[in-house]
Amino acid sequence: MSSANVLMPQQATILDITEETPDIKTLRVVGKEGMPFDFMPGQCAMLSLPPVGEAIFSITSSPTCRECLEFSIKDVGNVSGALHGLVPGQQIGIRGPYGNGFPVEKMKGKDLLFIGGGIGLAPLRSLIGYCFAHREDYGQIDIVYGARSPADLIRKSEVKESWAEEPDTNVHLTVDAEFPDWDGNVGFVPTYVSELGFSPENKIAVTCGPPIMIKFVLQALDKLKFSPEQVITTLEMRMKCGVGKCGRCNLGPVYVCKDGPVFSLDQLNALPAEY
Amino acid sequence: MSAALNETAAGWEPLIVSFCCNWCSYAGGDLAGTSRMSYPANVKVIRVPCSGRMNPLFVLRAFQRGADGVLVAGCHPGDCHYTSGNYQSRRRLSAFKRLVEFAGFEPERFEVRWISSSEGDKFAEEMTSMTEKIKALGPNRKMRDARWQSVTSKV
Amino acid sequence: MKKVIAREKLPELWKSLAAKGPLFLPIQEGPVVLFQPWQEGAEINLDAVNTAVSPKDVFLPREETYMQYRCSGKQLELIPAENIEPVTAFGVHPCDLKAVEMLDKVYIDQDPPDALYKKRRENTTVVGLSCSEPDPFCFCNEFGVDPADAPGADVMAHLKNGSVLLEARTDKGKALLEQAGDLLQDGSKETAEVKDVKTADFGLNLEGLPENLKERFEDPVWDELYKSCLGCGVCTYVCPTCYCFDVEDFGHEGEGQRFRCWDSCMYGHFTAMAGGHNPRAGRKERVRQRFMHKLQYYPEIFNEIACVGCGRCLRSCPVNLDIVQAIKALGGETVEQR
Amino acid sequence: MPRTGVFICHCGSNIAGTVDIDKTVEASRNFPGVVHADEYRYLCSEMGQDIITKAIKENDLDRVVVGTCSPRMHENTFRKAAAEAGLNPYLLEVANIREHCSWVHKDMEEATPKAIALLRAAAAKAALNEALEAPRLDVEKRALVIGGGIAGIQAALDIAEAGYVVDIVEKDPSIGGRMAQLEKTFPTLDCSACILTPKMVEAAQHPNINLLTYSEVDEVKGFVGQFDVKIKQKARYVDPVKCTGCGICWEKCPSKASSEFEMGLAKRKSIYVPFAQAVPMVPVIDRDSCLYFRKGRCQICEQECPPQAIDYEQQDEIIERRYGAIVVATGFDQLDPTIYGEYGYGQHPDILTGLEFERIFNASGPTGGKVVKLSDGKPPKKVVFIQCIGSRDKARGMNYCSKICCMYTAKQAILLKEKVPDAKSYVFYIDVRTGGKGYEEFQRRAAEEYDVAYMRGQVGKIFPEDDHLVVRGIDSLTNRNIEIKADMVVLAAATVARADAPEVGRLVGINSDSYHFFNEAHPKLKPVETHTAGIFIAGACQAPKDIPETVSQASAAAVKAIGLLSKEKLQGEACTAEVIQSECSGCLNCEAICPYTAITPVEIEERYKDGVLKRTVAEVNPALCQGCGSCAVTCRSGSINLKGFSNDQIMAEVDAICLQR
Amino acid sequence: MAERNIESVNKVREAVSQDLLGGRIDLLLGWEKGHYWWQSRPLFARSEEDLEKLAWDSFCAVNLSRYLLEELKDHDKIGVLVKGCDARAFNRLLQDNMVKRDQVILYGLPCPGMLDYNRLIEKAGGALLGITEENGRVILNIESGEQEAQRDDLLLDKCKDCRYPDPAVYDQLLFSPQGEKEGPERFKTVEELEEMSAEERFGYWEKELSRCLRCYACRQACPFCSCRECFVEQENPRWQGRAYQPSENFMFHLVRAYHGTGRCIDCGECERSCPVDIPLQELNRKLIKDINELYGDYEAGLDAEQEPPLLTYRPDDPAAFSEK
Repeated sequence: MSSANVLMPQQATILDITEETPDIKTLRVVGKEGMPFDFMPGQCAMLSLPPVGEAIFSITSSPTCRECLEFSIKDVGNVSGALHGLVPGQQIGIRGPYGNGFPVEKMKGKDLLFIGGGIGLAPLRSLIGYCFAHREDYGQIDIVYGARSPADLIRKSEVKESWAEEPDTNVHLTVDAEFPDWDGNVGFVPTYVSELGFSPENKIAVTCGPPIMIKFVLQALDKLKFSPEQVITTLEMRMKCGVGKCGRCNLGPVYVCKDGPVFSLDQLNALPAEY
Repeated sequence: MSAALNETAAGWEPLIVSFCCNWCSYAGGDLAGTSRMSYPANVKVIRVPCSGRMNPLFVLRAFQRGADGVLVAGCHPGDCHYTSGNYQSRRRLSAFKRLVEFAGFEPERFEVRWISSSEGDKFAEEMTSMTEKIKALGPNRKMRDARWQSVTSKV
Repeated sequence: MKKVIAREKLPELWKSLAAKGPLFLPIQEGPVVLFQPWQEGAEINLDAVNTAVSPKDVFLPREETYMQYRCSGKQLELIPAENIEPVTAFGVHPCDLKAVEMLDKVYIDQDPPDALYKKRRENTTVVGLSCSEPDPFCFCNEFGVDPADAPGADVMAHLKNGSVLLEARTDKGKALLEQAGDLLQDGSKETAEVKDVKTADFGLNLEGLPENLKERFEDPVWDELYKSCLGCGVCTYVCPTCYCFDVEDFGHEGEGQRFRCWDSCMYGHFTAMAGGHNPRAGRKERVRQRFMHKLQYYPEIFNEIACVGCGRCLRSCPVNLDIVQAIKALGGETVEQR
Repeated sequence: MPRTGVFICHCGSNIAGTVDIDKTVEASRNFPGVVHADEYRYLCSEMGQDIITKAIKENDLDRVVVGTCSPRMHENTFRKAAAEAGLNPYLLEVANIREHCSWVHKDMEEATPKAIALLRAAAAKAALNEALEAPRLDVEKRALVIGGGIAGIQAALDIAEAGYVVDIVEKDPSIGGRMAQLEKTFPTLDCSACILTPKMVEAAQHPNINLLTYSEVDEVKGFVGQFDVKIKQKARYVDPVKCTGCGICWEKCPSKASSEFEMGLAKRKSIYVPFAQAVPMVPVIDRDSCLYFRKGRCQICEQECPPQAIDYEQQDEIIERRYGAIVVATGFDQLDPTIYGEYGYGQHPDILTGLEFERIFNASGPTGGKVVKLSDGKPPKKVVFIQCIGSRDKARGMNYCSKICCMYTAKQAILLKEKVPDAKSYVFYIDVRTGGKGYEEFQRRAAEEYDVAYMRGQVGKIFPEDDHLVVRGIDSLTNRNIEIKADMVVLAAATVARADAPEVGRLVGINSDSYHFFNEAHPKLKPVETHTAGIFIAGACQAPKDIPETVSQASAAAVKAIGLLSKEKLQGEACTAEVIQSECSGCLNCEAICPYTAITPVEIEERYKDGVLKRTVAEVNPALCQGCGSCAVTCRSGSINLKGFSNDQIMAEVDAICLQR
Repeated sequence: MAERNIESVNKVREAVSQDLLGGRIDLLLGWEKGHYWWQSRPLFARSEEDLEKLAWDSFCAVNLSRYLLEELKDHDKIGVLVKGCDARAFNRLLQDNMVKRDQVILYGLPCPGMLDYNRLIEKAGGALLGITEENGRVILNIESGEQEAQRDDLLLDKCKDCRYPDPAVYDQLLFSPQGEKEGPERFKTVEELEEMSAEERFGYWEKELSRCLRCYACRQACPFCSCRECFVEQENPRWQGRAYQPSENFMFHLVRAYHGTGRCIDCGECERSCPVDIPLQELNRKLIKDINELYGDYEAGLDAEQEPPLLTYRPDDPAAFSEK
């Protein structure tokens, strides 16, 4: 229906809420009739809770999950804070999907290196799930995931248990400092990536996390001789419309909501660094 | 109860929001209660620590949301629990009162009174007289957000 | 179809048009002229070349409620609440109409279309008005706008001595003239007294500017140009080609509404993220964004500079930091010589 | 979303009689965030509190709203109950549906919707409540008494006896105050000095008391338990350690000035002790009249002083000390009746005020205790006393009654008769007020046994004629004009606040009434407390009082101070202001208006471009902040907010109240 | 062309160039000409070449002091050309702790009042080519020749009743003072509005404020609006909604004015900056007038040492409400 107002959300319901970390919760959301919409990994959706408002979040569940959409949300503002306070059964508004998503076609046949930090795992998780579901299309999968502390790692059991069990898959966890009962690696994600020393050959690296982590991961990958075309990341910006009109999220002529949020490093290098 | 109905019907009842300082006027209100004095239920009190806490923006918000009158009550000059709060609010609220009147509000819509903790009678009298004055003036439309009104009419 | 109406008969025409739906036209509001809905007794000013704020309001209202919500317990009801009726915009000058066409590209042509804008646009009959005298601030000539003609108008109006010539260009336009019935007289033999309207000549060289600016995001020009900017939103709000908006809710936990309203890229909060990070944190970044958007980003996508030379920013910027300043600075004149 | 529980109290029928409890509970269930609603007959009872604690635990409530009596009544009770369930007590809000609702509105139809509105507002506010912690503050175990009159002396002695160190600050060279100026005291006629001086000496010798005479309080900062006080000890030009009080200096001193102690009726030397029993018996040099200071020569006192205690180089000294409690006992002044021209005060030496007449009786006074006219040294035979000079005079002076004049006039009339047996006294009065033990009997004695003629009426004019004073008045009972040819007129001038009372009030941070008498915190129940915690008042600085009343009030103030000093820690204010420094522009308007000097500038560093920028912002000391919130109003950007009464909480209350019309 | 008054520009340039080129100041805030002869815009001069552009004519209305807020982050010492109102603005910033006196050198320019282009056009009645000024008169060059007018009739609104055209604070005064003025009509409009009934007044303001675009030019141009975050943008609480409802218009404008109580220096930059000509200064002047009436004469910005009226009180202050 072309005459539908793109800003108009549809009704959705929260199935349940899990506390991931002290400031991150995962919401499982379902539409009026099952899935609110189809989407690809890396795409986002606007969640709204009047009268607090609307905010955009990346979808963390895999498109292959047909039961619901999942959002891992960090409490940083009014909308995210309000969403944190909800209880199962609460209805909210949802619209989307927005953005380009990860280039899953281009990634076919490649080895994949996922590098995530903290809440940055959210969009990666969607892609990782997708790749597992289409396991035959992709080669070796390495997942490097880190956070400040063990308590700040999200989807811990899934990452540790299910992902690590997948064929041809290695999971490398790290935290910033020593913690009791933590027997994994200790150190920042970029350092760990360097230490693990991945070969760029036939590989695509996808990274998502706090800006400062991304900055150093990109440096680390560069040292490992990954070319910019081989590195993919996603951006976060303030957005109101999601459809490239409200004017907030552009990097030069490119609108992150519409043309992003997924960019390869070479694409990003060609754009004004206004993020 | 529909606000819209209330206002068109003959029995329109005004809403008066009163901000009372904790130490004098709110206590004066308590005394009015313990003395079983009576005043109209149109008045609803919000407790603030001091009349010096009274931000004029609260008054404007009340008008936006449908208050027909706003009454700020504090300790008599010299009696402020915090020494100078009411002296400060006297200046602020005097300037502000003149400003809202300049904007076209009737002087009765926004009032300030000094009511001590021992003046239960004065509390009741002021609340009554404020209500009567506002009743005489009729509903306040100025600055009332029409959108909020459409919302409240359905509550 | 051409019709003529005596100038003194215009009020009757407006009244009859207004009876059928909202009629927007330049109205003298105290010291300024604004494009506003006609009301009995309104003081229409067709002689003002430029309204203080552009008529984009007609198509992209400064405030537009599109949803209502009701909550009760865990239930949330979301109800579309658009209210778009047929309107007439009378007296839109060529520059402003050209600007609307630029908005069309963003709001209609670019996928997905904005249904609210599109509907309004389709529901609006535009009566264009040729310019007979330029305002000192006008410089539409620089952008190839013909002050005598607004090609996109449904009806083109020309002020003549004592009368107004109305020429229908589209079916919507014809319908409008037909509706007016006896108020209009046949004008098939009339011709517009086309004047050669010369607007200010700043000697701008726009050729290749967008392409040239592509590499100038980090240009030192920006370090100087922004300095006088006060950080207000005058330029964006008066500008006919600015179209940014915000979305906000109004109401309480029980019910309320959601609306969109104009916003400005000149405001710090425009891009501030919930966590506190702001990609365009300073005035420099914001000034650059605005001018780059007009001169590079928009042209990059839509192949034309997003300025029509209406001159509103020249008139209204409190510190005269207008697009001509910017173009000149970027075009290798004043600032670059430092 | 919070998880709020609403509890509504019937208060027997006090609330339930006018508020439909069921309806109210039902309505509460629909408030945003409310997950539980309940009611009970008496919520403040043990059982009632149990209901709250249980519900908090069972329903995992994180906010509580109680619809009960005034928060001034039971807020603490319910906060404690909430705390018992492990909830921070400040997450509880009270909706006052009794005093502000059920008791003042006539029926259910009126009171029920209002109760719902008040509850809705409380729930809206509670949703934004934050867990708060009241600071625990230290108590400095030392008290300051300002004023060394009988009130100050008594308070200091009591506090000292309880084992705490007390400093008395007295602005005159000696303690003693007004009582030292009196001859005898009513109604027992015991000698004022005889009962006062032992107390003065006791105070001076008490190991826990420090006398800081000829000193003034310069600055008071801080708050209850920790007042930081600067005391200016004025230079005496006499070393108190060396001085033996022998008196040679003032004997030899060649220059004189008018004696303050003698109300200007006599002279004293430039180096002097104000009166013979002064404590400490250390003289001061009055720079204004001293020849050495005026003209640079003389120095006789220095030459004559046996222990060489004179020190012209002495400077004012600032003593800085911390006190846990302060008792203000600064006493009173007598109104200067010059403003009433008709009484001719100041025009004739035989027109005196009551206090001046008091000195005439005194053996060490200007006449050596002989009751004589100052004009000719002859004993007065006819003395007219006029009451209420400036008191109870709406039109021209104070509305209040000076309280002591009726009694001291009776006393002076009796004393006069005893000293000058053939003297006749006339008293013009409005009313004779003799409330007090033995007072009425005393006054009757004056009238009946001492032949004092009481005339209800007013005096219109006094003027000298020949060798006497003509007093013209009206007897208001008979409406007759009266004219008395008197030898002497005594004006019972009003008891007024000290001239520097407003300044003292400002310094210590207590307020006063329109006559500048300091205000007690509550006229009935907190007569010695002030609105500023830790500061107490005693004596005539609060209102006119006689000696017994003053002494009892002083002891009461002392008890309050002792109670405070005996505490290990004090609970500070939890609802204090807080600065959001990233938004604060550093204009410091908040600092300017803060009555507690709780706000100070502080420099912070912020990232700017590639470097760091230093800038000034405001900072609140939560121990000093008393939570008035005036700063939050002064701050235009809302960068300073008051916890517990924050901008968004009050706005939420407004929104909620306006929802329910 | 407008008479550029070469002599006075040179005098200004002479005064500042020594300091700028000698390194006593790092930046000079002045004016340069804009596209049109009737526009003078801010100049940020750092070199001799920059100083060539310096303008000082009858169109230097922009209040430069406000730029100090940003520029002092990047410069140690700044020179500012200050008219009467600019100097009061500087004092305002000083009182708000936004600047330090020793960071700034003020070059005082006694101000004859700035001209209003719209008034000039109106007077000319058609195309206006330029003006020349002499002795309080303005000669308008119009197509058909010349037309003469009194300068006072052509002033900007903000300058019409200026009482203090001379800088109240400066390090160097560049011309001889104009002297204090009466400003007899300063409160005329306020008084006219006061005469109206409450209904009429409300109608007046509702109409005037309905034009508000929420562009915040009034705020951004204002020397008393120095908050880092305006109440308008605050999220918790949301004092100000973004909608263009009459209620929100009043909220913004009443609060903006109220925040200037005892602080507004009456420079009129708010009104001059307003693209839709809302008479904002009347709201400010109402508060000035009332504060003067209630709490004694106070001219914000004249004396940085004098306590602003809302930051102090007297126990015997009068009130605008009954205190019985």
